[in-house]
Amino acid sequence: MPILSIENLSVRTRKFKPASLLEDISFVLNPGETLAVIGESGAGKSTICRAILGILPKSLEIRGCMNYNHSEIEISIGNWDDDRQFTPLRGSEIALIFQDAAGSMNPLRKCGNQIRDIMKTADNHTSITKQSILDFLSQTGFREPDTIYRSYPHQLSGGMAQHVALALALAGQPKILIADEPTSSLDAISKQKYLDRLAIMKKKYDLSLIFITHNLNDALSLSDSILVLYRGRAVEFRKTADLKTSPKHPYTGDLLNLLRSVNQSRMPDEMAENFPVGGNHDSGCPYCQKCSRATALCGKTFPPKTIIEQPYYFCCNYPLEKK
Amino acid sequence: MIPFLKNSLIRGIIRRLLSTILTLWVGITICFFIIRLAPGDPTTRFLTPTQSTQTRDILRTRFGLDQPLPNQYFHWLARVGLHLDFGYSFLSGKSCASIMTSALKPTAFLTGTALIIALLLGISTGALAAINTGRLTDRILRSIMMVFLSVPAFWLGLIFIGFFSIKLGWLPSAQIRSLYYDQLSPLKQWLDTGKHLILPVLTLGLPLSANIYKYFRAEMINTLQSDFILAARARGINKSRIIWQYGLKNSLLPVISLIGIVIPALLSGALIIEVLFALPGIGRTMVTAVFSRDYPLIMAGVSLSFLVVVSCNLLADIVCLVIDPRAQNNSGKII
Amino acid sequence: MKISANHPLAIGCIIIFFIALFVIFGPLFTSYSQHSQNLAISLSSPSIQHPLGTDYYGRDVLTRLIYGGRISLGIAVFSAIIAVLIGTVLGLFTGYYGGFPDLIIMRFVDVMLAFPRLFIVLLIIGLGGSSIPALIWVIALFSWMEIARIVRSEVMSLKNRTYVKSARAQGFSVNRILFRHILPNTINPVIVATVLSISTIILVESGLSFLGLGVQPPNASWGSILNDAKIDPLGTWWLSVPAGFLILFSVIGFNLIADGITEELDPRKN
Amino acid sequence: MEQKDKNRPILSVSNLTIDYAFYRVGPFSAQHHAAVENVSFKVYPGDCFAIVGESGCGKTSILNAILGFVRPKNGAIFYNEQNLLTMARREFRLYRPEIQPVFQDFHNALNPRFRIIEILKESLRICSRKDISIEELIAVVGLGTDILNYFPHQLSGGQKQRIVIARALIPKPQLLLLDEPVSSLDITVAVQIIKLLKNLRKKENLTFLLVSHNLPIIRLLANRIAIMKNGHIFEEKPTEDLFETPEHPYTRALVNQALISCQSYQ
Repeated sequence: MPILSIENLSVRTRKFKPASLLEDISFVLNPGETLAVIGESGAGKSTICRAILGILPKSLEIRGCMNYNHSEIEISIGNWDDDRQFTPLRGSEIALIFQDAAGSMNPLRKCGNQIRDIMKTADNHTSITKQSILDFLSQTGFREPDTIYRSYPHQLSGGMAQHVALALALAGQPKILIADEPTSSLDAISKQKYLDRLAIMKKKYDLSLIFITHNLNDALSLSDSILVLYRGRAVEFRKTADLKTSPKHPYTGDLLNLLRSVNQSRMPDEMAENFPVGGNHDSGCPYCQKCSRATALCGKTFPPKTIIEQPYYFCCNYPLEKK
Repeated sequence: MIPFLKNSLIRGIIRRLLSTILTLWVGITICFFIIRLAPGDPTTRFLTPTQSTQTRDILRTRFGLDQPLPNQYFHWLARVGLHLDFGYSFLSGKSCASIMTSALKPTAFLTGTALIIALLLGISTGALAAINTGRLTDRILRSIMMVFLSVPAFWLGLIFIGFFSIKLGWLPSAQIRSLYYDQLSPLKQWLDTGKHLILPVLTLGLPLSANIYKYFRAEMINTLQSDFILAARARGINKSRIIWQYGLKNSLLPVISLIGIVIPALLSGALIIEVLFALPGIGRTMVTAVFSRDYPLIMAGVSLSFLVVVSCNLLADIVCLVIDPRAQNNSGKII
Repeated sequence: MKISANHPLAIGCIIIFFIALFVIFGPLFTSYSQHSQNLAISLSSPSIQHPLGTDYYGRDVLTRLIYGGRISLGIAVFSAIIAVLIGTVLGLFTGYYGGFPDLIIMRFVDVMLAFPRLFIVLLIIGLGGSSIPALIWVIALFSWMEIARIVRSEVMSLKNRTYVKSARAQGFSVNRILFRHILPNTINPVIVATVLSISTIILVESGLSFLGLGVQPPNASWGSILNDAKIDPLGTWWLSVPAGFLILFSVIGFNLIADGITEELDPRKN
Repeated sequence: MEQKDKNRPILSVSNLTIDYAFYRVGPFSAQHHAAVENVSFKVYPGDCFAIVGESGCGKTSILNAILGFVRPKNGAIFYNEQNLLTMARREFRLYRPEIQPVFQDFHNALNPRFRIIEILKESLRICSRKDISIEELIAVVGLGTDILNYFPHQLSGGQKQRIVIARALIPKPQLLLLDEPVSSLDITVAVQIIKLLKNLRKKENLTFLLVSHNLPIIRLLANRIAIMKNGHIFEEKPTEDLFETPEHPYTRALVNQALISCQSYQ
């Protein structure tokens, strides 16, 4: 029984140029597992995590179903405009880590107080002592909880800010953690530290993780299942092990090939290079201009889901065969 | 370096203090030369056309106007700088300092109350509009405030006088106190002054509140759209806490520096209001002094108002420096 | 981007359009000269001959409003243009070159901003004598600072843009970089600031004239017409109300235009 | 100048120290912050020399110093054995066309008010290049003529970066300074640009000085790599040596990171 499932999620802009940010996204998250969402910048990764918590701007039109299914609580959301439905979820059931960690904290409030704000909300406004916050900080792996408690967000280095953001997310004791590109602004060493800490916390607090990234390497090494996005479309949703060995969508295949070449330090093979200029690719498969297998059909309509094994699927008319 | 200078807060304050003194000196110097280089002669007022140039020369010597301009400047600067002595008014012969002190009280009352009212009104309406962006409340407030923002203060005052003083006779239209002020009990004296100040304060405060409204609304919308508010929502912090503790508090900080900025506008406004309502404040004293070319009095008034503006700016800066944790220690990450 | 969808801009333009029509073509519809006095009909209330009554000297108020409007708006527009020119040039060069000159000029801007504007303009005009060119220049000389600041900060961010750096690396001349690559990209905030300064200058000028220090008789401006209404504002409503509304609406008009342009340029909108 | 002696460095930076002063209120209260300290390296003709380090380590400051945008506090930058720092402004201008930059920030690299054709035409005119047409130029970077009438904001990131490269080629440079040329691009596009750069280097006989934080991708292009941290360069080696025998602990960590990600996939 999945803890979270999203069905046919679409996000469109209402006013001005009506455009589609996300189109028909479905995936499930099993308890205790890690789901990686990968895609280029602008593929709609951040939109997904904001949609799950219902914090997208009101000017967007959101359609689809979401089911949150924890042992005691069961929430299904059909009407995304209703803020009240999301209130019980935020922070205490599902927590979100933003890409810009320092920017996601109140610049005028000490980190300790910000943690208190969240603990209070989660614990129904009981008073929280300083000691309990310090304890919590040392439990989440900080060696100097007191310094963290006293400092303002701008006083933290980039890596430390990410760790504090993680602590803020954990403060509500959520069941699901969504991490939106938490490592993209970190250098190699701090990134490794962060990922290690994330893994420890996941185990310690028994979390289910949605890990958003543009780095296929990270996605492959961390996750149990992967959702591949391309320009607002879910092109493939697979178990990580299956995706590694037999990608179905040409985009996934191309990504894996590129990764293999780069890792082996050799130039990748030629790719199709049809550079689209402007234009609206709302109807067809968004990858058709770069795809070596595309035909006229791909440009007209987006291919239907081909289900491999519930709930995993891919969307392509001419899928890659297993090697 | 001297140890206490290492504290970035104290260093910041000292730096601002020095630059404020510099600003003050440059500003007053500019005023001095503008006033003295303007055509016209203050002695003309004391002479009838029949009196000889000799009398004029005597007067000029007495006022110190026969000296070369740089000498006059340094003389004036030394006297003001060392003894805070602004000299004596040409016209009344009283000390400029005492004239200014008595004129300061009505002006301070007027501008202070107007500023407080403008801040209360501006911030509350601004916050209300920002929370309800795009809704009916926002649109109504926007139209009202657009009128307040654009209305010439003196015309608003004229209409107020016409309506509340002349037509309805509810409120006095001129002066700061009634003729029988001295016979009143202390409490009644306060009430009397208050009654006299209602119209001037409203006339000055309403247009100003529109400025503050406009600024605060934009500031708060900006804050409410920033990432940390979104993150706070995602973390489940409830809506009222987000609006008050996160949104309002974070938008209030820039308002402090705004206060420093609106002071010049407030003084300019007070000038017209004082003339219109015949309040014996600095503005009206200045207008009379300008008409009679009373140089020492003009300089005293200009210096005083400039001092007020500059020190308000300084104060606002320091308050920001003390309150805003980001203002200090910008480069040093502690962890 | 549809202009018609932007209400503030549309309403503002309509208001200014009608005021401009009134001021420019008004004289075609009145048969009086703005200066011709007739003491016999001093302060007469509106009638068919004088649609908006007469002032103390029996001059036709409507005619004086038309000619006064030309002066009020003329002063505002010319002052604003001069102020924008000064501010843009100073902001452009200080922003681009930076360093010590920039420091000095920006400190000077701080000093100028600390002057209560009406105070200091009144001082100079009061001592130096009032004429329309003097008003234009003095007001302009105390109005350029905001624009200089805006332009400077724009230029400072633009000069670090990659395209300016690339242009420098390819050996483009400083003039070409400044006037072809930087200036056109600062134009949006400058336009907004210009329109806003027109509206504030209208208020400054009318305030001065109201005090009797601005436009001098026999010329009129909207502010000096209001000065005549001081004694009995509601009793002689034909003196106070139309002139006040004309000032109010022209300021509202320009403010709305500025708001509208800002909204139109808001990156969040697109 | 046209001599291409393989043993004579085209660019030689020695003991470069760059130090930024922040002026707050007056000239008395400057705060200093050293971005680059005592950095030396040599780039030989035909090389692709890469400086790798995390953001804020001072690598971009070196490029800015070479381009004359920042005045270093100390040190010398020799271009073809001429010291760029001591020469007169007029003389420096003669060298400008020979060193061209390509920046990371392609969103702002093209003036938003001009069409692509106008941007390229202007550069062609200023650099007085008459021997090449715009069509030929954009063909070099693998674009079609249909792109010329668009404004920069209508193009994708990869297309913009190609236009930027085309523009950098206009003054016939000897040395191309590449500041994170692909790190804001998605990997599929990034690899295409790397490919383009590699081909260009051969075809146009260019020398590259490259700056980046992404070791795996840089490996595809660079033949020498210098590792930089906190303003210092502490290891400089041919690419393959660096991957085989990293010496400094920081280098080892960086290389391990790259290798770990390899293993996770294989």
